[in-house]
Amino acid sequence: MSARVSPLREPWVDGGKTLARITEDVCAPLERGPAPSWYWGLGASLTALLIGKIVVVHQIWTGIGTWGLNKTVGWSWDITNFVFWVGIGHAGTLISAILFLFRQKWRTSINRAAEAMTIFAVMCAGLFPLIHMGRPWLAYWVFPYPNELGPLWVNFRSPLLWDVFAISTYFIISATFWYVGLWPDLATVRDRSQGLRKKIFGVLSLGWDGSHRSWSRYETMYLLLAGLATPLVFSVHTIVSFDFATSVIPGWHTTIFPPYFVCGAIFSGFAMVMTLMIIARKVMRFEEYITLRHIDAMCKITLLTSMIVALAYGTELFMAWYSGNPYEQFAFLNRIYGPYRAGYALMVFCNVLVPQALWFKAVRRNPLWVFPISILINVGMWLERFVIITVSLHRDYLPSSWTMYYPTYVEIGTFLGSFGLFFTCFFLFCRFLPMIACSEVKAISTFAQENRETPRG
Amino acid sequence: MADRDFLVGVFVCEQDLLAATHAAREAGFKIHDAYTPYPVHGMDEAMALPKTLLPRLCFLFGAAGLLLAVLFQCWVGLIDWPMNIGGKSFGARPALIPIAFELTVLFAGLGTVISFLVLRRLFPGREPECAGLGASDASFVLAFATPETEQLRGTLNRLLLERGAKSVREASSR
Amino acid sequence: MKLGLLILVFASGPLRAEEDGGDFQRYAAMFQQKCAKCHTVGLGDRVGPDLKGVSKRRERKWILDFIRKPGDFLDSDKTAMELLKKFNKVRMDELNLNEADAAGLLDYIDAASEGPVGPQDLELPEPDPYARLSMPDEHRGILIGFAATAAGLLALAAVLFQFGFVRIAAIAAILSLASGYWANGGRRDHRVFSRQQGYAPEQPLAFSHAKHAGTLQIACLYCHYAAERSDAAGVPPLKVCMNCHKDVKRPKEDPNGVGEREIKKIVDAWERRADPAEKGIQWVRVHDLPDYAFFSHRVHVGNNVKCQECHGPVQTMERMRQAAPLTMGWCVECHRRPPSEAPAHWKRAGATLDCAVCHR
Amino acid sequence: MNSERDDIEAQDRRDLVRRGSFLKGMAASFAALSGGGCVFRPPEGKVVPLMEQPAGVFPGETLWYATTCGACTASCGALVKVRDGRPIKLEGNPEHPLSRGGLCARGQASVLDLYDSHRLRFPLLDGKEASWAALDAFVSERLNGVAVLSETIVSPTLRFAVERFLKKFPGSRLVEYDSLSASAILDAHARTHGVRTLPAYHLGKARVIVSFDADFLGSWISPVEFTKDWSPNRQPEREWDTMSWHAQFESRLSVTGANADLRVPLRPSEQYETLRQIGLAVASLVFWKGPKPPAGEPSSLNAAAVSDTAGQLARAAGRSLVLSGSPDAATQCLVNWINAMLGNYGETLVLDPAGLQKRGSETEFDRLLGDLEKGAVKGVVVLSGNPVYDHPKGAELAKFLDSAKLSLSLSGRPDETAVRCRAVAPDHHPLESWSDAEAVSGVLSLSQPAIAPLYSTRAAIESLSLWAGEPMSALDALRGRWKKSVLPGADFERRWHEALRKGVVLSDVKNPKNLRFDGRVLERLSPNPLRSAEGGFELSAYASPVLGDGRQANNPWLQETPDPISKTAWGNYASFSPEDAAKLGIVEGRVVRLSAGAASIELPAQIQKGHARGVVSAALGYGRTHAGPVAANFPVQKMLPVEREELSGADLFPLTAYSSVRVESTGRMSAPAKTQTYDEMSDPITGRRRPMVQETTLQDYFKDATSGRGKAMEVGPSLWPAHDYPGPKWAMAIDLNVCTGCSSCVVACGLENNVPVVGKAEVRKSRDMHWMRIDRYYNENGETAFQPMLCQHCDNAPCETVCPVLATLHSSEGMNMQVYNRCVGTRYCANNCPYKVRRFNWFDYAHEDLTQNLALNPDITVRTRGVMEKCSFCVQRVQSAKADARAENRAVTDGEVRPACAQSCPADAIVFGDLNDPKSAVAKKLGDPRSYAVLSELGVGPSVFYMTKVRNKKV
Repeated sequence: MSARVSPLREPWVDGGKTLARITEDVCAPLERGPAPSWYWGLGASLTALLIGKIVVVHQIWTGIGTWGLNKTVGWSWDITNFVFWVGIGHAGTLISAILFLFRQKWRTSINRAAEAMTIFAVMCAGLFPLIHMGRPWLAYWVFPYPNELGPLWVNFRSPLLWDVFAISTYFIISATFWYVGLWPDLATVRDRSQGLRKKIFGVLSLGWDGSHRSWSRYETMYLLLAGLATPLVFSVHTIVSFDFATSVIPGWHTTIFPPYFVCGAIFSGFAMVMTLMIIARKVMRFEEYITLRHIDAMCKITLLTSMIVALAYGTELFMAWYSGNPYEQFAFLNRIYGPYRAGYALMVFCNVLVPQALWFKAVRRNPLWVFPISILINVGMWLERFVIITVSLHRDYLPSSWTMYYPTYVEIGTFLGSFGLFFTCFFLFCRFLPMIACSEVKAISTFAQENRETPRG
Repeated sequence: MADRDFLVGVFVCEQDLLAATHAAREAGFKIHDAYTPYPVHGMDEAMALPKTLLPRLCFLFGAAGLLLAVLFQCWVGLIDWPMNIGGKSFGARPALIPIAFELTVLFAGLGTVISFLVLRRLFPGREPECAGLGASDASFVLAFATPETEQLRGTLNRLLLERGAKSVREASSR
Repeated sequence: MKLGLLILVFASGPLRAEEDGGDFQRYAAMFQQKCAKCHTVGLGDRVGPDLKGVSKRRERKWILDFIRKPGDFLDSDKTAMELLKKFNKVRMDELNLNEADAAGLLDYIDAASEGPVGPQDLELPEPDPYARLSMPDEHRGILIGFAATAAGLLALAAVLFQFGFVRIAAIAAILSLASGYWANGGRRDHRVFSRQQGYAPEQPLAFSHAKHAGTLQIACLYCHYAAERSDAAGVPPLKVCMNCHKDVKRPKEDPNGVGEREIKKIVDAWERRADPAEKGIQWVRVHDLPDYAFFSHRVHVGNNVKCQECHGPVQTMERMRQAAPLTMGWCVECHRRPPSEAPAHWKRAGATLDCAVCHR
Repeated sequence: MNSERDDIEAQDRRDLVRRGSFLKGMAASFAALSGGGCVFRPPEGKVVPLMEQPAGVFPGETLWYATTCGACTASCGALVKVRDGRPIKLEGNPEHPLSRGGLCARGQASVLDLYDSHRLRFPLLDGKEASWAALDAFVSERLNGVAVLSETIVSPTLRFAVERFLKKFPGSRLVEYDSLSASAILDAHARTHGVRTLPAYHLGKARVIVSFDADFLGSWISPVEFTKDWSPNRQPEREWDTMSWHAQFESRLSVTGANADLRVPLRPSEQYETLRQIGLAVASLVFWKGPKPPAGEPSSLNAAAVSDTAGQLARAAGRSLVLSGSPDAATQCLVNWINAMLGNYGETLVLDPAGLQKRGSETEFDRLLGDLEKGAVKGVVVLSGNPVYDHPKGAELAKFLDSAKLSLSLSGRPDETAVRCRAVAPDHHPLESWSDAEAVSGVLSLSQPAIAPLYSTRAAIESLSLWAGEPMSALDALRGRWKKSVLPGADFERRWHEALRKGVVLSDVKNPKNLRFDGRVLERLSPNPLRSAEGGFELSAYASPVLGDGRQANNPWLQETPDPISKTAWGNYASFSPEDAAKLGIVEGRVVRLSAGAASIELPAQIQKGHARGVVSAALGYGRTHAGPVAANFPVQKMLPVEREELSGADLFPLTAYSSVRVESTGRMSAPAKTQTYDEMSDPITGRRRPMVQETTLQDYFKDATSGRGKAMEVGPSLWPAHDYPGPKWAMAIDLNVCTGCSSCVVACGLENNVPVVGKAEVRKSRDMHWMRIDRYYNENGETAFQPMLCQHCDNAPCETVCPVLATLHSSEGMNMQVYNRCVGTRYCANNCPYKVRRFNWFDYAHEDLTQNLALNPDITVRTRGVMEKCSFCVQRVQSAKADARAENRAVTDGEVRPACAQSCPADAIVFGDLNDPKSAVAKKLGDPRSYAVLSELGVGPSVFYMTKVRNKKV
């Protein structure tokens, strides 16, 4: 894909694989059947998904009142989870697109799984705006379609409507990007299989045959998609942050939100990729493809974004003080000293203090350290959204309306269910689709590089 | 695609493929296509492929999305049904930006992919060409329309074997 | 509870007493209210004689006295008694007119006798005022989307599994049934086919608006009198029917005896009215707006919007039918019509588009 | 014909179920209704017209009838709104000289009592359904030597019927009592003025009002009348001296105390001595030479407050008024003494014509119990009231009811008294009956039925005259009596109809007696032994302005309306001062046991600022066992059937026999259902005060009329040009100076707009649905301020911008519209509302009680679950006023549109109108220097303005 790599650089795939060996390795999970741990994982995910499904059905049947919301706190876990999942959904396309544009070769081992993670995370995210509606069966009203009401369109000024466009565009483009990347590998699997699987993969691979005439245009298309997806990644969380930034509520009404949210999203997204990859490389035996060097690289990005997030926290506090706006000042003091202060403290601990450990190479290269850190970062990032959303709402302008919010089992179950959905999809993906971008790894494999012609002339 | 017969050379690495391609083209053979497990750089020049239309199409689709979004939002807000929403002007411009951006990306992205599929005539159920030669695994395949004469066939066969082909054989597009 | 909002049947515009058009309009309205159920001007005898040129046939004073005290005359005056005999002994109602009103009414009849100025000749709106509704129905849009998805899935299935025609047909049938059921399901604001435009259910009583509002030229507001005072137009109480039908037991022309049979239903119900078991005439509701849409008849009638503009050519309908779609799009079509395009007979043009006018 | 708007979903399936069961279950009452002019709509979209339309009634048209509110003995004038044969709302009658268009929360809500499905539907004999004939036969044999027990009879016609009845049966007598007794005031006047009567108070004439535990703005005697009197004097924009000065000495924080300029917490036992000290100070200032009362228990008095009060009183001699709610006659004698010294009799309080709202006598009640004990009285006819519940000695009475030869109740409800009686002859609801009322001598108001009786009930007048052997209809009795005594002379019919139309008639009081204060009694006064027992607490039992004495305890609207002070709904609680709470080691919500003698109740504790130390206070009217399902509790999904979970509060009446109680903590917790959980104006972290309520003192106000406005942050220039409103632009002004917090508007709004009632559990979760709420704040001095808060209809409404589906928009007349049927329920608008006035339907709220649903307003959608709702500025009233104006070819006049809150306000604190009309009242209010908008610094441009609260004090 690019010019020869400097021999000083270590190769990104260990073990001196031949091309055929790479094919074997990548297709192995599909062909030899899953390990027992896969069944356990899927079983647990399906259980969580089922719990989520039951509580969501109960909630839609009975009403949003089954949640702990009230007249003052109209959003809490629902939108917290939404922003959380959208944030996670950032790393996938980011790894794929931006690292592609920056010619970061190490993306190839993880980009497929990261993109899949994006899609599943956006699915989980999309669930929440849908079920948080009082009348979700009317959700189609948010689309501007011709109707018999006048026609009555939608409110193009509403950040929530921007969300609708941003999230659905992001989902469609991410899914397309992922699917496009899958074609060569689908063809690989097709060519190795028989019977029904051959048929299915035959249809899915759209008749891809590795023709160079296709490859040539494919690369252009992939580059274009990457170029489009990169600003899209930034726009999505920017627009999600508009939900809050354009409002009038102290603690929400903040111009810093777009970059703050985007960095937070990348931060949490990379943490989630690390969580998944550390599990997957073990369970799917991909240690040679997803190497410690991959983890190390991701840790560096995580550390960087953690610093940016910490800067944002500081800036927020400074601006609240500097603005002289008493409501704004109180909103932030209330985060620190108010009834939800434990959440704020934990958030700072997880997002600012814990990642400092990643300054050390020994930590970065040790999955046993990185794994808990990545989990803590995700906890912290969930709390960040909770602190922004709920803690700003529960005490806003008029003290008469101040009140507390406590989640119910329905909200907790729904959150659990979203993890169930996410991991169920991810486990199925690992089992039934090539989890590593086979053709891309081949292109950067030692074999390919050693047998590459230096440009003539 | 119609049922056609090819003469194919199968290589084990891109280096040999590139060399064979150059040689064959210089020898005047018309290369049907090459089939590789990953995109081989240098093949464009080797096969003398023309520049693709895709970037221009991408731009056009993006522009269409942008135009549609802006015009539709303006039409709704200013002409079809102006409404006083939060005291803002009917055609408040900053509010147009997010959706205009999203639709630009959406149209450009989908348009590019669809253009690609149309240009390459890829669709669900299409039969891959030259399947079974391992091009999706580890082989690099160079395909020629089977030369008309036995002699040319022999020349090509030799040329390919000389350039490192693991094997040379007849194949059909189906 | 839900004692229902009864609705809507019609309102009539141009015949209001408070009109600016002065006496003529006032008495035109009064004629419609008080006389038109039995008399016409120039359209022939009905329950009572045709009044065209009546003041040429009889002395003005006699007529004025007669219409002010018909009861006395019918018992004593010779001419009146003869007329009574001629018209099946149907006695004229007491109209309780004062002198001025009686004179005004007679002036109106005279004027109406001269030419086509009677309310009978009021021009009706163009036959299809709602034809401009061009936007596709929202639900049809959904259905189309649904059908397209289904077709796509079928195509995929066909390619994938090379299904036989029969199986594909079966799937298509199931999908379309499901979508139809879904789209036409119980939710009233989602119904697509039921009770929409063109809905004309069979009624327990074969009441003909064509006969009453068309041939007999009875004013809409005579029966649906609430329409100019209240939001609801109301279905007339049986007493209103009995105003005429206490005398009219069979139509003039009634070849099949249908008229007589149907009139008997009213009379029977009326006579049994004290009986708690008598449930009255259970009309099937035709015009049924959703409960969240508030329509005010009095505002529209007061603005001279003709009944037919919403209810269609009722005077030609044998059985009542919902002529307009009564969708919100159809409502706002009029409401946002620029004043320059509004019909000239409306008092005010340029209605409001505020949501709260109908939804509150 | 009935037009009615229901559920915006209008699901046919549910309608079917609902209508089906309705038709089955309600056939009887339904027949009665349709007789009143209804056509019903059976399932399947049928339309059944009436046989004959009653004259003057048009389907869908609203009719108003003048009547008298029957919710308490204050007997305010009311207008009842009748739609298609159903009374659906009560509003104050502006022509009534006492209530002047105001109506309190209880009066507003009483229309729901009519449709209470827990009313008695037939007579009872020994607890079983009986025919009227059987009942009459049973009763007639046993009428000799009975006592008629009743709460104060305000209807002269009923009193006449009772007198005739008593005459017929020798040995029988009438005993009147009052659940909220004013017996001590009457007894005191018997001693000081020689006539046992309640004075008629004229608070409007009083420049200085000093009240001791008399909650005259909340629940004392005639709160609406007093508020109407009190509020005009609280307007500082009049001349210098016209703002009255109001001091309140009280044991707990009452609505009245919250509005006072000087408020002193005072134990009930200290009242006598405090009054004596004030009296002595006044005596020296006005050179009183007469006898002086003996000293009471020494107490630690606030000397400054005493001398300040005395000085103010003396300066306003003849234009001042001292009131007391004490149940102790000696204390009340001191009140009379001070009023007499100041020459207030004949000015601010008048004994003839007298107040007739309370005539009950505790002595008489005790004598009745004695006679029952002795067997001298053989039976009891409970004409009205519920003495078993609402009299401290109710339990003793109940014993006799069980054993008496005749125990008969005329209650329309199976209440605590009725269930102990052998026979129950249910009376009509006041909205079903002909009656009259004379709350103050010479002010006679009429009650007329607005609907045919729903059930097989009979007017008390008819029952009494039947048993007395002279059967007559209530209407005949009423007309007969009015012809004779109220409208004598010629032309009765015309004047009768005029009276019916107006609802009230003023008749002259003949030869008013000039009663003189007799000071000799002062020397013989024995100060009451109210001293608290060692370690005990003095008890202050009060009636809350929303539930009163509990007769309407089954009224969901009243239960859901929070107490104006504690902001707690659905139940009572024991209030303590913070110091006492700390001493007892109790926290808010801790269940405490109050006991005295044999009586003992358990209540959650409430810590109340401004509460007197050593006193525990709790509201009466709760803890009813036989009020109905609503009083018991209220599940959110259904009204009926109801599982009884816990009583809403506890019954305090038995404890009121004691003046002090023991308090113990039980260790359990019971969270109160509060609609406001944070009470202060300043935040808890920085302690900075928030400027939503702006207040100043009269002194500062005269220096600078804009004082107290605080420093609002500057609003930057707008990015957008403003929209113009070529027609009217509706706006509201609320005067914080006169808003007493009485909550009448809260109830009026709820009834007008079909606001759902959600029940205790939901209120606990902060999910109350009130569109109009009254925020209550304490400032840094511990003073209280009320602030009605409703949708501010901002010009730049933040809620509108964020709705994705255009369910909330701005109207061309400046109103913020909420379209329920378009709402998908994202709640984004509520989050983005700085005033938090938007309310979300978390569930499908109870509309299962089909009888209760008859009170729904057909002009308003009943919202389904999952949609947002909020104040609409009563857009339906605006619409109908515009339609009326258009029909009459004129413009809408100023004051023609009054939203339900503005209409109901007894203090006239709320003004509504067109801001584009410079002559409108609201435009003038906006021009007042006191006007400000809450959170105006946000630039949202509210259409609701508030007037700075001005306190008449020096500092």
